Amino acid sequence: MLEATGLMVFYENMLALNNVMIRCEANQVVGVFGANSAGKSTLMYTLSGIMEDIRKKEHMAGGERITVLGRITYLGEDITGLKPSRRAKKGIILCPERRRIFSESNVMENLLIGGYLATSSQAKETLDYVFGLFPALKGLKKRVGGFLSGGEQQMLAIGRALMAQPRLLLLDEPLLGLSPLMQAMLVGATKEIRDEKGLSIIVTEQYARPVLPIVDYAFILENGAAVLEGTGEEMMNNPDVRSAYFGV
Amino acid sequence: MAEDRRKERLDRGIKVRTDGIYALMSKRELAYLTLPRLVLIVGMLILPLVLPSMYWQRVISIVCLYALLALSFDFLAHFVGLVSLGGAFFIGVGGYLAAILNTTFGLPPLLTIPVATVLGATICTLLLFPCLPLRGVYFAIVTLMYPLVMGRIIEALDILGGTDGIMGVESFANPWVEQYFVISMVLVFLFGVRRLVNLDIGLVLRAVMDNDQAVRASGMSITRYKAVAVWVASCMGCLAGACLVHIYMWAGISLFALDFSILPIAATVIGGGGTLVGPVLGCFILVPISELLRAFGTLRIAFYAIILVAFIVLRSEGLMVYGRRKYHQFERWVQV
Amino acid sequence: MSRQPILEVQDVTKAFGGILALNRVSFEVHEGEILGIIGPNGSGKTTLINCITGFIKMTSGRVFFRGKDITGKAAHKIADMGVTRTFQIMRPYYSLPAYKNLVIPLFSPRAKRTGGWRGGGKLGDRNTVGIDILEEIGFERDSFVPYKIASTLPTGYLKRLELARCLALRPEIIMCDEVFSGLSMSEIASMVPLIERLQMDGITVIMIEHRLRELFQVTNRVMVLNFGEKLMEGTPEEVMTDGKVQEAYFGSQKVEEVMTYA
Amino acid sequence: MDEEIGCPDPPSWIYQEDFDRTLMDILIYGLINSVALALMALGFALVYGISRVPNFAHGALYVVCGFITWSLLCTLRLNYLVSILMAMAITGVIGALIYQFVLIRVRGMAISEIIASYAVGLAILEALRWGGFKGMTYTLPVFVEGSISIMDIPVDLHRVVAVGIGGAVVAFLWLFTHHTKMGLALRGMAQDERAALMLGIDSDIMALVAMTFGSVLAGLAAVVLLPLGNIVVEAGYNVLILAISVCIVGGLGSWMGAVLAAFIIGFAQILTVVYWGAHFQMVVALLAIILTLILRPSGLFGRQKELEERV
Repeated sequence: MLEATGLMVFYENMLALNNVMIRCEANQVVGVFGANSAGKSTLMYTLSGIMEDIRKKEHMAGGERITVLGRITYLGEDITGLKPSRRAKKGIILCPERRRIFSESNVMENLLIGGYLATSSQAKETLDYVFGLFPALKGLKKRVGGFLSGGEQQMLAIGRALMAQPRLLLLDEPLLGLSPLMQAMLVGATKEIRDEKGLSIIVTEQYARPVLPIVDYAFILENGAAVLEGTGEEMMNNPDVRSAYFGV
Repeated sequence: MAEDRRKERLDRGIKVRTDGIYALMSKRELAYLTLPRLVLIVGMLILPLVLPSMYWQRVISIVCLYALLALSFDFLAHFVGLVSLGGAFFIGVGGYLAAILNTTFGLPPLLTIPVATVLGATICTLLLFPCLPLRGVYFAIVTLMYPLVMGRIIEALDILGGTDGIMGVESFANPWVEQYFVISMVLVFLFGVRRLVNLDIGLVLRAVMDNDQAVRASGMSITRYKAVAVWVASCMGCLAGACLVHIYMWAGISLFALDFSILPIAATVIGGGGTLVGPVLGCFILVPISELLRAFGTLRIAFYAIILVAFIVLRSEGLMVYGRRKYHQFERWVQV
Repeated sequence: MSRQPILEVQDVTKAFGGILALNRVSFEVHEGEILGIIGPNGSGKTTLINCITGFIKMTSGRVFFRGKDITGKAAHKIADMGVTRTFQIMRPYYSLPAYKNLVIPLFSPRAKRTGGWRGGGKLGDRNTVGIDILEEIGFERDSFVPYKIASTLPTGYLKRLELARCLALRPEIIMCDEVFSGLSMSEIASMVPLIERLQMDGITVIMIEHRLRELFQVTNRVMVLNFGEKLMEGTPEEVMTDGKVQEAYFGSQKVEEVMTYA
Repeated sequence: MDEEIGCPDPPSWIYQEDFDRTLMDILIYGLINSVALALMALGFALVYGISRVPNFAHGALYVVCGFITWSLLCTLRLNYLVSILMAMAITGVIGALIYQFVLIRVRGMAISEIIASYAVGLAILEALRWGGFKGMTYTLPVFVEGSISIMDIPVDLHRVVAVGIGGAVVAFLWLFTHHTKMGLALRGMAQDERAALMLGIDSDIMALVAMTFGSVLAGLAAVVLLPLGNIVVEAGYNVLILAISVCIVGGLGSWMGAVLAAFIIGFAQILTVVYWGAHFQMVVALLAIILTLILRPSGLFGRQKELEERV
């Protein structure tokens, strides 16, 4: 479904992604694991095209020069260098790190803004689906986003991303800073989304353990390079990986 | 193929060396380090000598006053994080003070200027004190309002000469004194502020700018540091105002005009914010252009604005940012 | 205990736009103690720290530090008394080298009085003192790490830098807001002894944590918050076996499982 | 740039003749003045609220629309309504062009945005002045002749219409930003541009739309308010200052706050005129702004401080 080859991202002379190859098949959950500053967010930004926007802004302000090399193909089409909004239209939706919900709008409005790309019947349908998936949001419809707790915000962020009718959902550290209960709930929801909506999902995490059960294929990033890849089981059985990323 | 190569920016070897202590090792490296400064200092000092007419010499003085304002703006905006649109306020307070001191108390310019600078800066800081907790654009707009209010108050209450202003202010002893005084003031403040921001106290100011929470968590009052910074900045503004009054021999409401707020900022934008030299350079471009355009009569300001827009759009990072990068770094294509 | 607590929090309440983020939370900390605060997201842990340290105004309640009422004082005044905090979202001065990060807190009046961590009441050269503090906290002195620009440092060092900023004030209390989060296993392992060092130095520590296993290594008293209310307080064992905590925090999962990947 | 461009004059749409000094007078003219201020400010508030571009060319667009209407009406002898609509459309296009060719290059750099848009406005206004639009000879006819009396106070019908249009615009804006896809997307973009990008909202196009829309609103304000006075270049500067003041007091980015602020400043001005004299009108307005900000640092309805605090 999505294939990126030879991805290299430079922030000025600093190499943030080094020759990364990543692939996601249809209806798969792909995990990308790595420590902080291993390049997970950079990868997500590059795949979703946000990097193009960052690069443009940096260039205008005379900041560091960002170079993106490599090819990204999506559904057999070359999308390298495409604007983020165009990629979103094709179905690549990023649910960003630290959630970035619209903190001054209420829950309902957040979801409706997310439904910008959807037709009104799609929006209605997805809205019902999101409230079914996260019943907790139902009672909070009128609450302003900034007053939600971390877990509620994350649910809202995922719901908002779903409203945009993704075919490939990118989840950047969805479990960051959440309580165990909330983590388990979100992991369950992620699996449900994949199974019921038939989406492909790429999820990044620092600790692999909570998401590992639902991951079909995993990559491990270290210092910007993909050092290891394999199915979830293969990963689990690799002793180095176990100690470093799974906390076992 | 552009696909597999990228442009790389690297520090010039000489820059890397001169960053260390070895700068004095060779003449070339010494020159690399000091030449830009020497060019600036010498250039500014000989400017009055090479310019042909009294008219252009007067322009130089005005440029320098704007440069002081621009420096004060750049210092506040890029080293303390207070975007102040109140350049005119500083000018006005300094100017009126100098005028009053001169006409009412009969002090000579030699005394009025320093007194107006220090006293004016203190007054400005006190008046701006309640606004210091404001952030970003709100501070900007409030400071924009201050000079307008002052102008209106003077007009409405008909104090300080009302709309006529204060006339008969003593001028500088002669044009040479005037010019060399303002030029040296620009140089003193340029290098002084540069020194200040590189000292550890400058670090604290910069910390106030990008991380005020952490500064508060360290047990320091942000408002106090901001007040100090505003005082330094208004010193420059009030100095410019005091000089201006002595140059024009008149103080009036137009000291509070929007020009004094806007032009220095425009100069900072085209010169490159955060470089300190940039704003000065910007003034040396903008003010003379405005003079050269006088031939166009009323259309002058329109042309002027278009040139300004062109600068901003074509070199949005600012001339000095660009220039400094070119001076310190080189670029090359590398294969990856 | 009959001693006066170093920090006493009484009925702190904070309402955000009609929502109660904190509802009458009270607790005490004694000198030299390490208190853990746990709770699900949105239970008001960070808000509690913000209220105590004066970063936000509480709606009602009082806070006493060594018997002195510090309710409603400005944040910098509270920090000046020695009640310091780290930030969950780290706030180093990214554009500065690590040791210069410490020069800034060393400008504070308190650092001038106390001379910084270990300082003998007189502040030496700020750069040197900064590097000394960094060394104490695990930055290798002879390496280039203390001289690196903060934005290029790995998270583990940034968390230490957060702590170091507090230490520069020679604090009496440090409130750590999730110092373990975002760190790798090995980084956390090296952080634990550091917290113990602080205790040995007589510094009172209040820790907000999600990583229970490591938290329980260093503390023997834990307070649980849920929806802005204090659920319970007790030893780790008591907390882990409490039914209410189970329900609010861990759901149906087994405690052991939670401990491993919290 | 040393020409006197600074201090705004008392707005010309206020009758400064005899004030009957009655409560009704204050109420009615306060209302009219407030609506006028709101109309002037809404365009600015909208553009800033959506694209975070402080459009300092706002005042220029206001005057431009007035002149275009005048030209279409008096030079080309078009129907009044047609000229108004065409003028507003042209103003919108000018706004779009300014965004597309100038502001887009400096997006995200606040100071550059201010200077660039201010310079564009300056260029437009001064070009108009050079083009011969000066003096007192340019006036637009009122929409409806005649006057009615409300509680014994004569109010001419145009002012009544103006209040009606003001109300309609506010109602329309509320519906637009709360119940249309485009309006919601614009609000999303205002809060977090990059998050909006991730959802497929093209920020450049949205900002372009906002700028066009804001320019049309500036034009609307012009055609509604200019018939009450003469079309002069200076109005551009005054409108800009007033629009900024209103937006700041209301809290930047919140156009509902801007409407409320318009009422506060509007009534403050009228009260000052009645009891102190027109001289103090601007002083009071400006002092009101400074005081509001010192007491409520992000404006009356600005981004709530609590939201910022709660990290």
